[in-house]
Amino acid sequence: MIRLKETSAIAQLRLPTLADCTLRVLPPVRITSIAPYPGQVEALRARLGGFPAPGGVVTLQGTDLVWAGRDLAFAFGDDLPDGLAAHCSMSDQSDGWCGFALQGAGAQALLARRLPFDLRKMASPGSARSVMDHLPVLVLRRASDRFEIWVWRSMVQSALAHI
Amino acid sequence: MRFNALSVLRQGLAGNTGWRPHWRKPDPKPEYEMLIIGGGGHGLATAYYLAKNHGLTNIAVLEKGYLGGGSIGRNTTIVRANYFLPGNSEFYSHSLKLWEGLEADLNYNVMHSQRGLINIFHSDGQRDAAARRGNAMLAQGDDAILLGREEVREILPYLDYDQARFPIYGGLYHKRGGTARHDAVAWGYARGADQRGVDLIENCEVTGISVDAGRVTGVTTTRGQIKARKVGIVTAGRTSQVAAMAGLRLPIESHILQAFVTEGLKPCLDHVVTFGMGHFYISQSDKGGLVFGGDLDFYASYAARGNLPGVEQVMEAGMTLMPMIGRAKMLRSWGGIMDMTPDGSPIIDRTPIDGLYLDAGWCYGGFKAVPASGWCMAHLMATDQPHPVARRFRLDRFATGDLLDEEGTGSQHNLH
Amino acid sequence: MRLPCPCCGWRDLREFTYKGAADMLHRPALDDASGWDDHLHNRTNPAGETRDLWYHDPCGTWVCVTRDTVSHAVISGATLGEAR
Amino acid sequence: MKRRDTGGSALNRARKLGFSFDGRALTGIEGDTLASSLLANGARLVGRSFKYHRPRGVMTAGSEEPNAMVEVLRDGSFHPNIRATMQELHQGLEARAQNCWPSVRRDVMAVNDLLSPFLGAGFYYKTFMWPRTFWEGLYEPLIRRAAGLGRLPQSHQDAPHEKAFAFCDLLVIGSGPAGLMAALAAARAGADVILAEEDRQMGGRLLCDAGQIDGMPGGTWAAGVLAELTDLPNVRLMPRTSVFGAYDGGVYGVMERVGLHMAAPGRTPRECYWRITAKRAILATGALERPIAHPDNDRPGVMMLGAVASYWHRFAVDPGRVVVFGNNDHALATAKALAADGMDIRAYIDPREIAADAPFKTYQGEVIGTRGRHGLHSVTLRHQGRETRLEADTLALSGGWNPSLHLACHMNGRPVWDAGIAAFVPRPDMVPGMAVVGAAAGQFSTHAALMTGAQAARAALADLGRSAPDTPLPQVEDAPYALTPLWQVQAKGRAWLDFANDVTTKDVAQAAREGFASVEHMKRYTTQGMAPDQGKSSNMGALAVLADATGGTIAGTGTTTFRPPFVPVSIAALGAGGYGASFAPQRFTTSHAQTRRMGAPMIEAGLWYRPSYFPQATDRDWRCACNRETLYVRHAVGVCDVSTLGKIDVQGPDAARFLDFVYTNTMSSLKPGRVRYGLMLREDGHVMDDGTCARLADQHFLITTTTAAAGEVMRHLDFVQQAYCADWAFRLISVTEAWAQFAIAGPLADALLGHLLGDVPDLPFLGCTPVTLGGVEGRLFRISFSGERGYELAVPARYGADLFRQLVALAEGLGGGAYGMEALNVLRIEKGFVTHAEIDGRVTAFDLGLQGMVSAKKDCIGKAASQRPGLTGAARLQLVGLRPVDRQSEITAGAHLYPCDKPAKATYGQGHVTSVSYSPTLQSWLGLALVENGRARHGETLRLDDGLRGLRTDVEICNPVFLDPDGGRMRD
Repeated sequence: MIRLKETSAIAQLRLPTLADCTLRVLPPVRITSIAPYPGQVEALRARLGGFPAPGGVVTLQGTDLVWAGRDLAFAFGDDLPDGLAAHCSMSDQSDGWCGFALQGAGAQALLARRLPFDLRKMASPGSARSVMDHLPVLVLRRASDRFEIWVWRSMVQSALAHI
Repeated sequence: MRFNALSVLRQGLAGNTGWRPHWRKPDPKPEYEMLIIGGGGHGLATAYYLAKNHGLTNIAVLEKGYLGGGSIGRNTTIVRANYFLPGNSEFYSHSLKLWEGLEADLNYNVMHSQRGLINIFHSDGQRDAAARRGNAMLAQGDDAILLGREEVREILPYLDYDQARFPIYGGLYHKRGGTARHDAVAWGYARGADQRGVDLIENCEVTGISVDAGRVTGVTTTRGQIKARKVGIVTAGRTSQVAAMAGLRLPIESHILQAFVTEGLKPCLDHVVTFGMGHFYISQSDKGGLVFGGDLDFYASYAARGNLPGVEQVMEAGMTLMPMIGRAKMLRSWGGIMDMTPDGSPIIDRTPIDGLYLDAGWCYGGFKAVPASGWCMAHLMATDQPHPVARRFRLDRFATGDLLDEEGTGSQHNLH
Repeated sequence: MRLPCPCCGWRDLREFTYKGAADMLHRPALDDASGWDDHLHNRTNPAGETRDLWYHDPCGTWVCVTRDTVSHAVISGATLGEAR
Repeated sequence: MKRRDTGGSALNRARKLGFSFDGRALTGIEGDTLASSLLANGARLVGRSFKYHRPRGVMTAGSEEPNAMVEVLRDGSFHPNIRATMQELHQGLEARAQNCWPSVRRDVMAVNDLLSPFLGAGFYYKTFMWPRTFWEGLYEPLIRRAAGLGRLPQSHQDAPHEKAFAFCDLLVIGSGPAGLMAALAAARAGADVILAEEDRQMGGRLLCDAGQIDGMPGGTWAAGVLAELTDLPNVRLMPRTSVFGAYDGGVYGVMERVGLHMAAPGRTPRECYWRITAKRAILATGALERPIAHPDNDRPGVMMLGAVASYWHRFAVDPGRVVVFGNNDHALATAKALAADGMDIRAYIDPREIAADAPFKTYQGEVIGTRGRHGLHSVTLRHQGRETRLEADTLALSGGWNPSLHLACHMNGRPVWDAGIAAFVPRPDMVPGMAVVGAAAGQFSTHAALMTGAQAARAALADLGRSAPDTPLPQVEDAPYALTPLWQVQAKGRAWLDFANDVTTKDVAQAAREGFASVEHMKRYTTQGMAPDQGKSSNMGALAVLADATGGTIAGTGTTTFRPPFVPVSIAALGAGGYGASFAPQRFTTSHAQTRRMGAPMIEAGLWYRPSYFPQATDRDWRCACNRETLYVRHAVGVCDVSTLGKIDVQGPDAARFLDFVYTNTMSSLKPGRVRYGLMLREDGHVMDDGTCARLADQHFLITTTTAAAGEVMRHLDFVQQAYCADWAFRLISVTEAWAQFAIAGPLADALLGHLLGDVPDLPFLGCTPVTLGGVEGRLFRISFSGERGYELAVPARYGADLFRQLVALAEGLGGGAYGMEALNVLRIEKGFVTHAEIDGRVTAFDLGLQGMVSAKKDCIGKAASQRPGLTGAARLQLVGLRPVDRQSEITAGAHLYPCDKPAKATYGQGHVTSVSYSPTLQSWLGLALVENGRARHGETLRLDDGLRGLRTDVEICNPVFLDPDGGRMRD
């Protein structure tokens, strides 16, 4: 019987040393896309205990619901209630994304240079979709000096070069 | 006055005080046999060939600003005949032959320089596409050579053969391709048309097209009413507005194309080089500036200026293809307004209104087409029959599906 | 240029992909050949205020933008549902 | 010229710097620019002009410099066209003159100056036409060699460049009195302010003006303001930064010199290219002094008066014996102030009547000539009907000032003529959100600069909804400014307008005479204003001379258009990130590392990298590998990573309805657990993409796209959804990245799966099922792109690398192995499966013989347009197979097809070859082609002609499915 080993796309990468902030690799996390069907947001919100508005992050027990695009949230974490399928589509995105954490006094300044939107106004916690040099990114702000940059697995090397 | 070395010498000795205007500045007459709206390259060439080929001289060209002020005055000056679809091939082939005799014909040095054009390709698939194109060029009687990577390196040693994101596989070499001095083309045609009796009327904006019972009868301008039996719209960049004066809604969307020139440099780039993967093309003007451009800015616009994402895309493509240009400095940028059609090919045709003709939709390939466009538009206006090499540039081809889509990107105007 | 995304607010031009005039929001009937020709090809192409369609790639929203083709002033953005 | 013993606010006299110019070792001082140090060393001749190769020297002290362009040597290479006025001096700097040979003193091309009567405006349009062939061979190379300025090295290696974004409430451009005042007022109100200054030092003209502000020298006041701004957290000061362009939406293109001009920049980028988005901007760029067109005004030693003052105050350059030629009060005041400060001003010449209270001789008159071969020796002036010659080292010109309003014009706004200052001034709102203040707005007094700066800041703050604390205006004494325009001196000789492009007043007059009387015609005919300084110092004068020549007014003659960039900007910086591999993101599959270990050459597929083939030591060439891999699949089992195909998850009650709408064929009738091939059209009726559609559950589909079209298809589907079916209950999401997927194809595919899964699910052809691999949940599809019995196995991407490794090992154990793109291509051609080589955007379902897949029972995207008459019928190019009559005769993609009895002429063209391969299975070359009315012509022989590669052979048209046309091998 076959046994399959996991390979991280990101763990073996050499991370740069930065001034005024640190960059580290985020451990893998279960990510589930939740896309409410038309008219189902309220029902979904009731069942989940919350649902993020554009740019928002809703923290539930054990799971963060992160706005991730039009009619779309990503649940970061394992605990999702049953019975959601009537209200939304769901897909497992855990393997599609790799995350970096950027933390420190200089984190915002560094990231602001790389992103074409106004990071000064980004909420904390908050979420934004954007591009970094033609490369799609999901930016999460966990605290004023703590950001997460999530990129597609296949592009993680290019992403790192751009950070 | 004929131009030649002797006249330059004689005038030089006389302090250059004896030169006369290259064309007259007539006031418009109340009526002409034919009117050409638009004093750009295509309009002036149309007038010139109407006079020269068809003996029709009771003609006026109406220009709202100054002659040659539209796209002919703001392009990257590339002249080539490297199309592959029947319908385009024969037209651009004809145009290139006219270019090759243009200076003698016009007695005006337009500095047509057949320095060779090399289209770089970056994959096996692109090589196949280049081969299809090159073989079409040969079948049309034009020239094409397929170069391998090492042959390209011999001719263009300054390209980045080691690090490019999309490695260089080879190139399609079109030796008769090249450049010309764009303004001189407009001035040369203007002078030639004027000498044959055509009235070139500047600062004369057409504000209305008069149509009576489905027939055109003349135009209203800022310099008065002018009657004519036949009117040609040759106003690329503003075609939709002018055609709307006659109630026409056309398959055209206007887009910006930016172009750039660097400070003067000693000769460093002896060909025209185009880079398919990065949408980048470059040549060096005789004055020494590198003239280059890329793709459209991609949004409908009449602003004749672009934005930074378009600039960066072009500069990045240039840096990946030929990093040596990094040390050159961009001196000037500008934007031209392009008549984009849904298949990327032009229109030279009659319109549903009798006596109203259309020469439009040149996308961003109008400069090289100037001679043949004028030639074929003149033929159409004079004979009411399409010229054989322009017979597929029909206005109704979108309705019928007889498309000329060289890019294969379909009915989205900005993708051609 | 900056454009308004109904989800993300004003964002840089480089995050958007352009499609064309908002005329395309209304599909003609299947057998209306001339309607389809007009829908696919012909454009009013105004020099001035226009409505056109942009895709905000990062979040996947199609936006109908009202803007000026001469001044490049951007006036507003709406979802396609609002725009129809 | 020499260095003064005292003064020089920019200098740190404690540090001497050794540098060289044209091989001459010289010494400068820290704080110098190359220009100031050359002047201080008495080096007035620094270059040769563009056309006539006239000797030229430094004219200005800023980025507008038209003459002093040099090459700077660095690391064994060099950079051309560096303005000596902007190049900061550093230890070891090596520079040399350009556009001269063999040296700047003895330049053989100076012969052009003697020929100048024949090289006037537009001479080249009138000659060089005979004989025709001499243009490319002789005339043009000569012209090209004579033209141009610096040389461009063919170097690939260079210091890095960077690009960055920034956002702020207020961008202040320029740090003179107006800019400082604006920045201070806004910063005190708490707004996020960026203050950008082109110079190394902030302060603008306060650095070289003797006026007092609040009872202290202007420089001291500026230093106090800067100290306050430096301490504020909401202010970013950006010296050495040029704002080069104003773009839509408050976006500004900005170039910061970082390591550039430094002695040892280390790993610092040379420049950083900023995209600054500002809610409001204030343009405070001051004004540029304009020269006067008098005969021989281009000699080294002729400089702008303001530049002479700047070099004197900031760099302690003593200009020697100075004659000033001005036409305005400011010029006279400056001359007096400089004289009071110790400058040796011999004379002041002004065509106006001037009060004789100056400490130097004044003349009411005009300069009509200069002398001195490589630098100024004397000035000839005309006054009271007499001519006088004055010995001089420097002639300082001041023809008035032009507001530096270039950025305000970048959005096509036209400035207005202000007769009072004889200059163009901006009108409001030329750039939305930008206010123009101070001298840039034609407000030349320091008081007005401070006032307009403060007012604009207050207005900007009000727009931003911020209240502005009262910032009191400093007290200044204002000097009046009056001038009488003087554009050209009427006298014998050539008077330069555009120094950089060698355009004289005669050229402009000649252009007018030849009918080039509109501004744009004159510019284009004479090249006026097109040189590296973009006419900064000359456009105004040329316009005036043209107005004079045509008998019009300046305002009536027109204005000039300024386009970005304000100053030339390096392409390396604008294209930062483009160099090398970073031009586009790279996408790597989970099998990438293992594939590289196996030695496979990688090729690009969209942004992805895929293996071309997997070489073995015994392979003679790639073809051997390709044949071997092809036969793995035909005879054993092959494994191929197909993860790059786009995968889109479609779920919801209306998912099937949606898929029926976007595919030509019907997907709603597909049963759960089954897969169907699908065709998507563009709305214009042409084939957009093809792929498979698997129904995983009743309301759950997984569709695939080709690798290259994945992004386009996703955008398209999102559009269809949001535009036409926004209220349907379904959602789309890409899952491409989440899954690794591998094709397992060949007669032994089941055997391999048996090893892997233990139990092979009994899956019919075009079936799909969930599978478990050692606890990992995957998906198994029985689909085939090779025509063999085959599967695609998908697992979460984290297991992809290991699964690929194990699959390859198992396949090798069964006599097969991994196959790459080359073999994949052979396999699909043998089966007549199309890729984007055939689906090239011009083909229809009809062309591919797939018209049966367009359901007659429903509407779908593209259906209406596909029914246009031109898109069907015998005239269409249709997909066929090709076989060379001699099976071993090579055929090529891109070749064209002709009747055998006709020449390879376009008029006889029958179509072209889209794909070829050598089939080791069928022992023959095979091709796919698009041929006119091709489906009706199977069996016909055509001539294949690839003139490009000298290949010509007869080919037979056949069914495009060469192998197993019934499909038994993949189905059974």
